[in-house]
Amino acid sequence: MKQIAKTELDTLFAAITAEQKLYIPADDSAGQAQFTLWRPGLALSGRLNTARSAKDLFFPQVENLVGFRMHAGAIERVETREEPEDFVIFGVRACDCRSFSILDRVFLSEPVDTFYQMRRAHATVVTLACTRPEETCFCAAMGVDAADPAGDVTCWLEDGTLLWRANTEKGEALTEKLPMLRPCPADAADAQQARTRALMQKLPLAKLDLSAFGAGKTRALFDRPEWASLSEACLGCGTCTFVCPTCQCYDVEEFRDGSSVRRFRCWDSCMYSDFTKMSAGQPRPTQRERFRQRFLHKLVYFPENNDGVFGCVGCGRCLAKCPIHMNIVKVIKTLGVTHA
Amino acid sequence: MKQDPLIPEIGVVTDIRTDTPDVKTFRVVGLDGKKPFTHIPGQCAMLSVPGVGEALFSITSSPTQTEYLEFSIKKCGCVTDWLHAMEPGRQITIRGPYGNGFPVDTDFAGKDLLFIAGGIGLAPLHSVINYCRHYRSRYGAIDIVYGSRSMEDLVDYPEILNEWSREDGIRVHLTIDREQPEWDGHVGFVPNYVRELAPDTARTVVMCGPPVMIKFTLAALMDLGFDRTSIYTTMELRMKCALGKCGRCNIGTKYVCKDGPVFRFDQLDELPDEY
Amino acid sequence: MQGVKEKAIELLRSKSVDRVVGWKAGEFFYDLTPAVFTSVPEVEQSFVWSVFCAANLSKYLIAESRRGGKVAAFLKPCDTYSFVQLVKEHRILRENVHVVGVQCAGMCDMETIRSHGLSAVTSVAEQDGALRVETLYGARTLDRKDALGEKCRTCKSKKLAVYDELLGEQGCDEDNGRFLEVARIEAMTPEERFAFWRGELSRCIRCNACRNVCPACSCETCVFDNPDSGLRNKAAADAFEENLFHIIRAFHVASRCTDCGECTRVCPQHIPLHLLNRKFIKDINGLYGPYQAGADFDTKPPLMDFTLHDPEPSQAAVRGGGV
Amino acid sequence: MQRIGVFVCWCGTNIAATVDVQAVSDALAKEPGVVLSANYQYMCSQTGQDLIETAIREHALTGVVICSCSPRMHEQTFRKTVARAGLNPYLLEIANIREQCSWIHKDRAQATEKAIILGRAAIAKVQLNTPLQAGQSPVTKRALVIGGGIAGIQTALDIAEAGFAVDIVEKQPTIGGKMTQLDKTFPTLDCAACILTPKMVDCAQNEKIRIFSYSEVEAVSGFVGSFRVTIRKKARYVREDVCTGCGLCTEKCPQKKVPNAFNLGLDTRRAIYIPFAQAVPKVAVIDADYCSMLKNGKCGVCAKVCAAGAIDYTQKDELVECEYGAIVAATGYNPIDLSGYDEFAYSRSPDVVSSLEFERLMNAAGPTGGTLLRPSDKTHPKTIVFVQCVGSRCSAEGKGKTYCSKICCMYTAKHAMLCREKYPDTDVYVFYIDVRTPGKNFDEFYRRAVEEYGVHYIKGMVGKVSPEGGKLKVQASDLLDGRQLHIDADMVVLAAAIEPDKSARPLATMLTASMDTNDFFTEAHPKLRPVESPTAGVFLSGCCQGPKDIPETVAQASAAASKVIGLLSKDSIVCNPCVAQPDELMCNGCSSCEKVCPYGAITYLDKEFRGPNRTTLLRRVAQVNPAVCQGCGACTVACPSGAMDLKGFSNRQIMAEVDAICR
Amino acid sequence: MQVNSEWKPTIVAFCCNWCSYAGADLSGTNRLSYPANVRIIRIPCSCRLNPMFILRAFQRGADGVILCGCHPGDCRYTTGNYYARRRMTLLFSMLDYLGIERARTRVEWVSAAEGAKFAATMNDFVQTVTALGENRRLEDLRCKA
Repeated sequence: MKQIAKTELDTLFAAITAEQKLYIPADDSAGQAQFTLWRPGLALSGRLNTARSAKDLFFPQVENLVGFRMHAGAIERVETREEPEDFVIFGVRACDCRSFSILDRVFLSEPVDTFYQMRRAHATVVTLACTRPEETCFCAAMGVDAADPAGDVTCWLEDGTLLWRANTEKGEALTEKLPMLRPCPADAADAQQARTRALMQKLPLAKLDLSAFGAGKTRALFDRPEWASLSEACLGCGTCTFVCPTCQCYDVEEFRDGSSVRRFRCWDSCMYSDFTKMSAGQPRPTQRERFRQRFLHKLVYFPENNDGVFGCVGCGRCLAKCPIHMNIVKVIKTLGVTHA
Repeated sequence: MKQDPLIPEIGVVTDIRTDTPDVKTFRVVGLDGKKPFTHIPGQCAMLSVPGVGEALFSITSSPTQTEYLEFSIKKCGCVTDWLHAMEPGRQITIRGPYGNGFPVDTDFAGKDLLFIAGGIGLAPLHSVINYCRHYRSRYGAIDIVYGSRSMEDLVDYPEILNEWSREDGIRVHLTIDREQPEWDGHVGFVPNYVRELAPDTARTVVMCGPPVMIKFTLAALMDLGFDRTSIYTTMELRMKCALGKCGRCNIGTKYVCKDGPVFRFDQLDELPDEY
Repeated sequence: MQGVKEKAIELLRSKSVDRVVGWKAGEFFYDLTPAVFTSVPEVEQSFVWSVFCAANLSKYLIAESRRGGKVAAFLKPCDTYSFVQLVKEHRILRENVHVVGVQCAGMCDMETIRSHGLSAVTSVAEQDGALRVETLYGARTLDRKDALGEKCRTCKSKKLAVYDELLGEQGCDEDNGRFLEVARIEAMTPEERFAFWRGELSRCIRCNACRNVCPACSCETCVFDNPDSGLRNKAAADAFEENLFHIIRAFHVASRCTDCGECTRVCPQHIPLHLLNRKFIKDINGLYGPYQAGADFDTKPPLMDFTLHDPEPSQAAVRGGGV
Repeated sequence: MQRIGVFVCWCGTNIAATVDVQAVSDALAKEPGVVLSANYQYMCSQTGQDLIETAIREHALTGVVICSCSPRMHEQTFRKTVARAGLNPYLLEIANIREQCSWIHKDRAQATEKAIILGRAAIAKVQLNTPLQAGQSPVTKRALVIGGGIAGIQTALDIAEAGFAVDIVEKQPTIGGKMTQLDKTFPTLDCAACILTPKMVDCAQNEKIRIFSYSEVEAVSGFVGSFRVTIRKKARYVREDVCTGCGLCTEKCPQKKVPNAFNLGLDTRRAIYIPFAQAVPKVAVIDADYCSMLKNGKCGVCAKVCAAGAIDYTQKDELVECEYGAIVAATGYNPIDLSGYDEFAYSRSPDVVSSLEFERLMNAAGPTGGTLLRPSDKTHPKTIVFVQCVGSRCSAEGKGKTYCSKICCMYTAKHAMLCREKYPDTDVYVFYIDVRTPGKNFDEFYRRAVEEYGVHYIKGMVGKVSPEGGKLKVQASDLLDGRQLHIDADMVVLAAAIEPDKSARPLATMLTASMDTNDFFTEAHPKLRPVESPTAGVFLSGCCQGPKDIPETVAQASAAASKVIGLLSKDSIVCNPCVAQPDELMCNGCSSCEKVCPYGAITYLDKEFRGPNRTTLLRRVAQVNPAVCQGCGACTVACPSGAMDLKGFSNRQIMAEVDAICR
Repeated sequence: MQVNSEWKPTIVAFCCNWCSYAGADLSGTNRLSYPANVRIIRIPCSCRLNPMFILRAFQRGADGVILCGCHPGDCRYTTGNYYARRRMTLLFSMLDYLGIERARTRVEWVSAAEGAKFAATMNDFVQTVTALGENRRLEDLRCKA
């Protein structure tokens, strides 16, 4: 365990930036935290978490896959991929850090998505333990310990001091390059962790019961009549999907300018009405089916295919951001009540 | 770095055959003139015309064809319109193979087979049938029931007539929906024809065709006493990645592009009704 | 306002309507969801009328008014303009809707409350015109106006454009300086304006919340979803793509937008989208005379109308901008 | 995939001199979809067209791009060419590389580059062209002539002569127009009434002609072949079918002090009147502004004296709706209002008169019975000053018209000549800027005025006319001699500019016909289509199109008639297939398109659609009447969902052009 | 012109078929020159111009967009240019509001008889846009590279 005074954070960030790119949560012009490329003077946000999730750094909203140049009948493939520089992402909360392992299960399973893989390989994740959770947090219910996040390095901010613990080789390597970090007792974070854990238990959603969900529950949940009322106000926008740290549906589209074509990948949302639309028909014709797909995917399908792991980390972004305040917690609570 | 699975190779369309008024068969090789990849019958590939779009097609040619891949494609939508207007020699992009394919070397081995196809549904079965013909000794009797709207809409008619029908141990049963002057074969819908033929329930059935045909043929097979565990079909849903990642083609926990497109009916019964 | 829930119960109990569109209680005190109630017990159990009923229910009536039977909807003054505009565009079938107008003192917005540095809010209570905000980490008192959403801080009118019955008093037009921010931007240099909008719009994640919540954006198929429009794109791509989306969207709703403010309220990225719509409204008022979309059932929207002596486009910035 | 053929025209050297046509056809050959790219000296020649035809057949082309002159020039030619080869004529696009490229650019490299880009845009567009079928719409075999002056009369007579029914709408109680007020006509000096009134009678007697006198066009809808016109027949309080035109009422009417408009207010008439003796129809009309029966309910003399019982004080305006295949505007002209010309004392002295007033003063049927008398004191004027170009040929900033009114030089010469002939003791001065006499026997006529009749023609402007002691003191300058002139005149005659009738502007709006800034109707082409308006089915006759003298008016009137006859002789006409078309699946039924459609071509229909999960939805969707739609595209922009598109100029086509140009 | 002799802006001119397009033809017939980087797209009426097209042009790299239509009152379709006038007025004002240089967009009424005006307008517009330099604020970056 190492430490550095909070007042020296700039020195720490400058030292990291000297080696590689550094992203930290900083407030944007609308006062929300966003992962932002650090530059001298950029302050660490005081907010609990970023408005957009940390997945953006590994699975950006839009990325080029490949280009084509067309020559009278012939096609020339143009490489558009650029190898990213190494980067450090600082201040990732426990929930978002957990989301990386969920995304890994999708993108790093065969066939491996090399774009994602490449970014993951270049990144060092420095997490930051929570101390003041929001009422919307329910990471504990998803098995996340907000007081002890994973990542290559774990940090705690406590009384003007940043505690730093390298967890992996990558973390160690980064730590070695940061001489300003000074050793401190291994139990320096214990008190804070205990406080946070106690606090987590007091949160309104701490006792969220997930027993009705998980692998094998498709039949029990698929035809529940509550889907209709749950989804009736849904606008079919992509807000929940796009702020979600684990949503990873994407679309492959093309941009053409006559002689050349760029094929790119962009985020897509299963909540969109055209997501599964084909010329032959639409397997999910109304918002009810689309809504059901999103939540069953997180709560049943994903766990079934991934050793029981839920596709949700309890970050609470969708609770805060949904225009009509419909969210996974309401779904869990509504469907969690089994019929008599 | 390894080539990303989303990035296709360039292929050349070396031959285009017109099968029916709206079906053409495209022969595709790589830029090196060789077959782009090897596959299992029932697997698919993503073909695209850059600037127009990418779509998944089942591979029609048998794995035993070592020179090239073939795709029988019905005209319905942007990509297929473009392909249909194409001339031989033009390039497209190709990636694959995708999907699980038929269990030709396991579950099918040693079995009597019944193929049931309607219209363009013959395309994925074509590969299996020719594979079975190539390794004829590994399989028992083969019956093929194939129907379409009219005589003109029968895909691969010459091949069926001149090769399949003439082979020992293969019986071909053709039917068309409505009477036609030049047609002296069976007239009627596939499900009814299957009932008439009343095949042996010990057979392994491979079925592909339009949803209505599947629905009623399945009912016919059930009535005849077939077991759902011995009936296979292949599915099609909207796909973008074909890698089981983009999130479109799942039915419950199964991804059609990765876990399918070939399913047994007992497997489909396990899935929620969303297709 | 007392009596909203009671009115819902009364309407259902007397069978004067088959359904009621209102707000349903959520997990917390603030996360209300628009909902359709069909029975008295449902209403008793979960119908809520509070200072967090900001959602504009008009758009739901497009579908609800076509579902057969009669539907009652609780509409705040601002919502009634959207309602009238949608009736005018033949989207809502007026005869199937019983409009209960509800006077409103402005709705609180949780994102606004959070923006005061308050987190883990557990309750908000009105106390002598101020708001007592309890959080896990202590309590604070906010001025009511500091908790209002943008659309309520700059409320254009407390006058309901339509109602079949009214709870509370009919109000009148208000001037809460809704164009001040537009004027402030107009007064900037072009470089500053460009920088301002790049800063705002580059945060767009193309989640379509603004579009999907907008009562004016009720197209069967949006041009941005239609492959044949040549504009289809769901990606928030480099620079201009999101500008294009927002400019076209603002133009498509220009002279039909009632300034209900929902776009800004729902934007997860806090982009002040209303400033685009208000620019059009300000220009229209300045160039073609005052016009409030949805204020009545017959006036032609200014973009579907003209006079022989309209100002020329070259004069637009001077006259419309009013710098 | 399309199979597009590109044909680059040299247009001799018109294009080839500045554009490297070979380079253009080579470059365009590489564009996607292009299977053939050729160039030739004259694409519009027979050989050129054959080349295109053969290529379409041999290469099974699905689209054709011709890089040549403006589509306004040869689009129709090439559409026919393409159609002859069996291809839909709308699968053709023309890249304008002459008017908009080779003729304006000198740099060969630049012009060539631009030609390639324009060709590329046309290729991009033609990729998306769809075959269009021009619809047919029937032709109502009846014409409407608006205005019953000599122009309208001649047009109507010619149309009727060809065997088609024709209606004349005249806002005055009689047809005849301005020509009825003229005395003699130049250059032959024959009597206007003598040559006009037989034609008026012909109109009345021709069974193919219906005259709506004292009527105005109230509304016009529809389009070429089937216009629907609402005509307001103003109440004349006299039953037209009963009145015998005996004129007894006009003698007995006690209200005598009504200014006589026919004589331009130089004398008076009764409240019930027949404009003049030869009026057609010869039916009395009550001037409601002066009739005390209509105003106060007291009098009723006319009803008492009318033996036929034709008087009907309760008559109301009547609206008649008729269908027409073609409409001719013949709304004529008026002299401008001279009250603004204070320097000539027009408002201050009754002896300063306009030329038309002078006509009346000279006319045997006029207020003075044909004797020239000063309006002020009824004496013979001894010195008369004619001032030309009053309000004509003014600077754009001034109060007058910028154009030449064309007829003033000749009628002034006529007036001067007639004065000298009748009253040889008068001194006649004519002040002119230029004397314009281009017409058959015109200059001879003018020279006779100067040489034989001794009229004093003075090049110069009259600066001021001041009434002083019964005389009109005229200050003028003689530009040739460079001296100031002071003339004590007894009478001053102002050759007032003429302007289109005030009814023309609202009529143009109803007809959707365009006008120039002076409110003259615009012709479809100033040289080649001078009697057609750009709006199909609307034709122009007489001074509503520009100042004309009588022979020119009659010539144009007959020309317009022949165009109308050409149109009416068809049973149906081919419609423009480039019309708006809604995509019902996307239509919101919001009525935005309907609000901006100038033709009322859009209606709505509640239609059933398939919804999700086997449900049925009733939706309001727009319908476009392709026969009514003219293809402006206003609706396509008003439509928020993009459901409305324009065939031939679709959103995707235009965007493809934009993309190709910006690439 | 002294400004950057190398770079030439791309100008898209949307012209009403009935007036300005004919006006452009007339300027050609009269050999009145204007720069070659003005490229004309024929539309049936100024009211056919969807703001989308203008934005699309800018997105795809146009540096200036001009709409030419019939003089108010002279519309072939009676009212088209009146609608176009309102639409463009509001659109241009919005572009201005977003900080996009107003001088890149223009509406000019040019009749079929005004060949000289057409050429003069184009010369002036090209000069104005050239002085402004390349359009960067509305271009889609995907077109580059």
